[in-house]
Amino acid sequence: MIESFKIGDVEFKNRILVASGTFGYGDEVPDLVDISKLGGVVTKSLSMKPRDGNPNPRITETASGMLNSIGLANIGVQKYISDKLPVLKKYDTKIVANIAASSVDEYCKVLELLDAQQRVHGFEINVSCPNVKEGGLSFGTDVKLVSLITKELRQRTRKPLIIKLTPNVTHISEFARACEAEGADAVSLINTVIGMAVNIHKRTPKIATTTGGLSGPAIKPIALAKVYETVNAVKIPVIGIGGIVSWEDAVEFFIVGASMVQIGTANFINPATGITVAEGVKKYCENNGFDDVGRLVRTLQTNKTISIVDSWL
Amino acid sequence: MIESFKIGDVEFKNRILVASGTFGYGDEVPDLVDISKLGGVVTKSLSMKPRDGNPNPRITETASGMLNSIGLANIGVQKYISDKLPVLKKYDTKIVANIAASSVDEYCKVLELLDAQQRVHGFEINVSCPNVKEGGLSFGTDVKLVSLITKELRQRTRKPLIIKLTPNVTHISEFARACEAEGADAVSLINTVIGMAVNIHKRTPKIATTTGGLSGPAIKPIALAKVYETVNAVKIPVIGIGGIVSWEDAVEFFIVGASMVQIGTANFINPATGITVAEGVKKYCENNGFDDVGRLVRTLQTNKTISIVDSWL
Amino acid sequence: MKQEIVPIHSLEFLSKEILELTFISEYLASTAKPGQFINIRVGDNFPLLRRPFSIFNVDENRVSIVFNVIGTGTKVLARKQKGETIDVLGPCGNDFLSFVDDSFDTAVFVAGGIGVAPFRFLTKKLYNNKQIVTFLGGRHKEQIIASGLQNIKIATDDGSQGFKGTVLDLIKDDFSKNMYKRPRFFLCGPTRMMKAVSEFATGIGADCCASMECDMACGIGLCQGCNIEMNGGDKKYRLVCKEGTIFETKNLKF
Amino acid sequence: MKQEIVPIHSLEFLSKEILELTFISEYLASTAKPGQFINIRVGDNFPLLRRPFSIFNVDENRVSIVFNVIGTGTKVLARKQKGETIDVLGPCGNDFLSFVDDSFDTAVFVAGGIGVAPFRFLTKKLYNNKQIVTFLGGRHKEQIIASGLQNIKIATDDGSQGFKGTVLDLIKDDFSKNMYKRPRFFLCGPTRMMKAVSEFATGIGADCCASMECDMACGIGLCQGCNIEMNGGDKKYRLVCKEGTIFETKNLKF
Ligand SMILES: Cc1cc2nc3c(=O)[nH]c(=O)nc-3n(C[C@H](O)[C@H](O)[C@H](O)COP(=O)(O)OP(=O)(O)OC[C@H]3O[C@@H](n4cnc5c(N)ncnc54)[C@H](O)[C@@H]3O)c2cc1C
Ligand SMILES: Cc1cc2nc3c(=O)[nH]c(=O)nc-3n(C[C@H](O)[C@H](O)[C@H](O)COP(=O)(O)OP(=O)(O)OC[C@H]3O[C@@H](n4cnc5c(N)ncnc54)[C@H](O)[C@@H]3O)c2cc1C
Ligand SMILES: Cc1cc2nc3c(=O)[nH]c(=O)nc-3n(C[C@H](O)[C@H](O)[C@H](O)COP(=O)(O)O)c2cc1C
Ligand SMILES: Cc1cc2nc3c(=O)[nH]c(=O)nc-3n(C[C@H](O)[C@H](O)[C@H](O)COP(=O)(O)O)c2cc1C
Ligand code: FES
Ligand code: FES
Repeated sequence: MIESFKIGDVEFKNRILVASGTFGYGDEVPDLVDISKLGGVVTKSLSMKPRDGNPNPRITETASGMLNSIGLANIGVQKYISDKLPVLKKYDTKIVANIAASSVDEYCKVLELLDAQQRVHGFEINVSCPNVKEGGLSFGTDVKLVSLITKELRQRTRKPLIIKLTPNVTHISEFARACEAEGADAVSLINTVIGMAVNIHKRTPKIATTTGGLSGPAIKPIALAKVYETVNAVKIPVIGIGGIVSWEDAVEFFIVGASMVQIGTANFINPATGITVAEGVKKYCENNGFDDVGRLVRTLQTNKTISIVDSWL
Repeated sequence: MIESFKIGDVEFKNRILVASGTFGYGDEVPDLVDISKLGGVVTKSLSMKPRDGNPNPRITETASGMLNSIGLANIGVQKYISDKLPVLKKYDTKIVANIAASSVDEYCKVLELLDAQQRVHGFEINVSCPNVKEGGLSFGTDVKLVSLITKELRQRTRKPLIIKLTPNVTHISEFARACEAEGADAVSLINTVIGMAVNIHKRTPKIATTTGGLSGPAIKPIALAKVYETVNAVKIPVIGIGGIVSWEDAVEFFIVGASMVQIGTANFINPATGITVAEGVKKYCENNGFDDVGRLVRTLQTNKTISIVDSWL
Repeated sequence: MKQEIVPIHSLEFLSKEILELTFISEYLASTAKPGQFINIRVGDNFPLLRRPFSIFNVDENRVSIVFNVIGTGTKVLARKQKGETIDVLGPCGNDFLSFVDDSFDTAVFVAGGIGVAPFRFLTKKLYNNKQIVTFLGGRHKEQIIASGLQNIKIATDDGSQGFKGTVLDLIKDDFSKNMYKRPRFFLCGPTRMMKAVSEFATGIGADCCASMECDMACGIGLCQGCNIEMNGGDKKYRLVCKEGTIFETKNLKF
Repeated sequence: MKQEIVPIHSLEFLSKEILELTFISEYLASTAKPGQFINIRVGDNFPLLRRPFSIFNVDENRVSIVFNVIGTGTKVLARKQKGETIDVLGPCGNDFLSFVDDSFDTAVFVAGGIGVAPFRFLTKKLYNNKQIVTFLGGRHKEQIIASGLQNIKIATDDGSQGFKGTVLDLIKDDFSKNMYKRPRFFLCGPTRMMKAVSEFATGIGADCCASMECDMACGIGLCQGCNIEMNGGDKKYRLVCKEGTIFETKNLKF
């Protein structure tokens, strides 16, 4: 059974990663999870300077999901390099550094610092950050900016470059195409969906920033549809993220066309979800005659008799 | 306690409506629900010709939600006028006719036929329909088309004209502004969110059309955020829809700024949800010193110290 | 049709796999007819949608359903306790007795697996002048629930009870040996089984109706989610929950 | 720290409102310390996130928590049965004993409502040479759980048990009458109560630590959702689940 997958020159031992912001820097739960069994760990988003993050409350539960606005609290790229990377040496898994920034320049600088680190195997770029120049509008909703960021970063690294797309746009495939055109090795999706919840006793938002990012099983159907749209638009690998809590969920993403998947919110419930997902996917492939998980990718059989024009909701 | 609300010249006895496509034409459940206790009934989307709708399977359950692609199965506007409207005479509630079409011209024709009917009190325009001219791209994702539809329909009716917006766009408030500019009396949101689910045994989509519309509690946070964005952009009333199953949910929408709400998927579980919501909202207002439900609208207190630029997720 | 919160009277295993849940409802006990179903809210929050179940039995003010634990909803149901309440909505759908006219002498009941559910109640209520023969199919014997039925013939895939093979094989075998006067078929079970048996029935010139299964969001005609394709006629689709669940199989595009 | 599926030993009402859930775990029984919490997956699918609960008692291989039914998670917990299993993750957070040093003679425990949870276990494990005085506050007597505590003084809002008034009023009253040698305060309960009592403690020059509550997504430092604002120091925020739940109140920006 072949479980591994290559992006650029980097071989991930399996197709299951843990998602940014849901697994710390990889060293938080050594006694609960053997991270060497994961395809890779995507770090919490790293910015140039350390960030305190947003005020409390930062999270709230919703129906089959949760909202968060952590505010990208992180220790900053320098401290990550000095304090965290050395600890991660002992784990046999790939480290994908996720980068967040508030200017194109900052993206470049953070990437350059990390690119020099052997222990960093690749990059995932979080473009769902407010662009300070544009008064806080998200980079990720402007296809020109996403192109520009991809282009600039591509010039600065030969390691796998993955752009993480936001679902909060009309046509996510446009963004994926732009990333492909500028040389990204892969796109990952989805980041969280903008959402909100209200405390009706206090008549205040349930999280301090009013709106936040929705994640968890509630958004799985949305993520699958966005992945479906994207795999029909680009040739580079698509990494599926959103609401995966079981191996069955991951199999859905592979069938639709994701080449890899990431586990996010589920880590909060069962930190070892990635491992049980990897095992379950493997067994499913065995039982269904796939000798490589890759053969499962994009096996979806759709009803060809239904045209788009007819498919009114 | 004032519960009523006026849009244009039409007074709804309370602010709770049942949503299009989730309550048939209003005559399906007379023994289960006293519809005279509802502010109004929004009909299933009506098109010029009867529509058979999509093949089976049309629905599937997801985490705290469901996907549907009914395909706007409906009896057509003429049969609605001849067979359904007369039956509805006996109910003391407002009838909002929801219109779906595949061309601007069809929207106009259906509206004209219905505008002549005294028993039709207002219109809700479903713009989440495929534009046949544009190869099936949804009208609702093109702000120029939404403007055009609003403008054309406004010229043809003096009854309340509500445009129902799709959430599957980057900035829903742009669309609301366009509707306001062209004279819409209100906007309603959200329609369903594009989603998908996969049967991993057959490796087929769980609904025949591959993707469908996600509704139910799972999307409530998304709907609240879209309503919040919209009430901050327009002065016309905003009707909140999405995942309401309890009066508490409705109160969240009112606090955020919705002037009315609609109950959709919840009708499938408890067809009388609208009535219990209306009663609960009333009691909440009584207990909290609001003598008019309208006073509750937009009472949200947000944390003013957090700027947009700072509100990284 | 009513929505009621009703107390659970009992929950019992009828076999290793199949549970009978009995609850108390004067209303349903007095109005429900064989072949109708009720729509149960199994949990407060989870799963979201109701689950439809055929009415298995009615006894005084007690109504029961049978089910096997296959997914999220039945898992929750299986943990209910006597004294708890459940939220039921019904009776829904058409019923066998109003559906068929009197033009038959032998009622041939064919059930696949849990599709046996409506036949006990139907046996009780069927016109007295009719003969009944009941064919039950299942993967193995724990899927066979024969109580309250008449003239029972059983087929299991593994041969653990009765004939070894499909219920269709059993029917063919049986019909080659026995003569039934003016038979009419009543089917309930997996679609594939019903299609096959329906073809057999048509082949011998017998009328055949079937209670169709389909994912349902509402069960009462509101969502239009439960469409079934018709074989010609004025409408392309009909709603299983409201215009069915019982159809003449000849009208269906299986 | 471990994630375990453990069998439920018992579920009992300690008062009309408060339940004690006891389960069997050798591991937790031998490792958990007073003030730590465990994170329970109360249902398979619903609610989504675990719920944190203070460790109430440890007895041989049995560990228990106390809770009152307020929302979705505790509603599900309250319906568990002996013999069922639950999924627990822990022990989480820091503990009172490692947190405080020896520089006090009287341990002043102050609990509001269900905030009493950690004090029984802490009473059992506290250094022998310390005096204990325990102040319990609640809205009414069904919120007061006094078992296993020492030198108990009770305040209820409605006066249905003990002093009528807030626990702070009671403390003030009591401290005006009694002299406690080198008191150190240990607080657990609603934030507002803890803030008020902490101000009193600071006012009399006593050290004061508190176990802070906060919505948590993970309970183990992964999500960064449980931040609490510090009063100066190197970091603006700390994580309640990992760097707490116990903090010196003087370091907190209440
Ligand atoms: C009119 C009507 C009457 C019904 N009467 C009964 C009845 O009397 N007794 C009864 O037990 N059920 C009956 N059903 C089915 C019932 O409503 C539920 O669908 C079924 O019990 C499973 O519900 P669940 O929530 O446990 O499973 P879900 O979690 O909803 O489904 C589990 C998964 O298993 C799949 N699945 C569903 N059924 C099967 C199957 N048979 N084999 C393999 N996979 C399957 C589904 O695709 C789904 O993905 C009836 C359905 C209808 C429409
Ligand atoms: C470290 C830690 C230890 C804890 N220890 C215990 C413990 O030992 N025993 C215990 O019972 N709980 C304890 N809690 C709280 C517990 O985790 C749950 O939050 C609580 O039991 C409610 O969960 P629920 O799912 O029932 O309610 P939810 O459905 O999550 O919440 C119900 C709603 O009620 C509101 N709410 C929450 N608490 C209150 C309140 N007190 N009054 C009014 N409204 C409220 C919430 O805002 C929410 O909207 C602890 C929490 C933490 C962080
Ligand atoms: C608490 C929390 C923090 C997150 N932080 C980040 C982050 O720092 N950078 C990032 O790119 N995505 C972040 N995400 C998004 C996740 O990586 C993931 O894209 C999203 O949660 C959807 O997947 P899920 O449904 O499996 O959680 C965060 C998500 C959560 C819930
Ligand atoms: C089965 C189903 C059918 C629907 N049909 C229509 C429709 O015909 N026209 C329309 O404008 N919206 C339709 N909707 C969308 C709902 O009116 C509503 O906007 C959406 O479901 C979100 O609300 P909810 O979460 O309360 O269901 C339909 C929704 C469902 C679930
Ligand atoms: S299940 Fe909703 S119409 Fe049949
Ligand atoms: S609850 Fe997740 S970090 Fe504390």
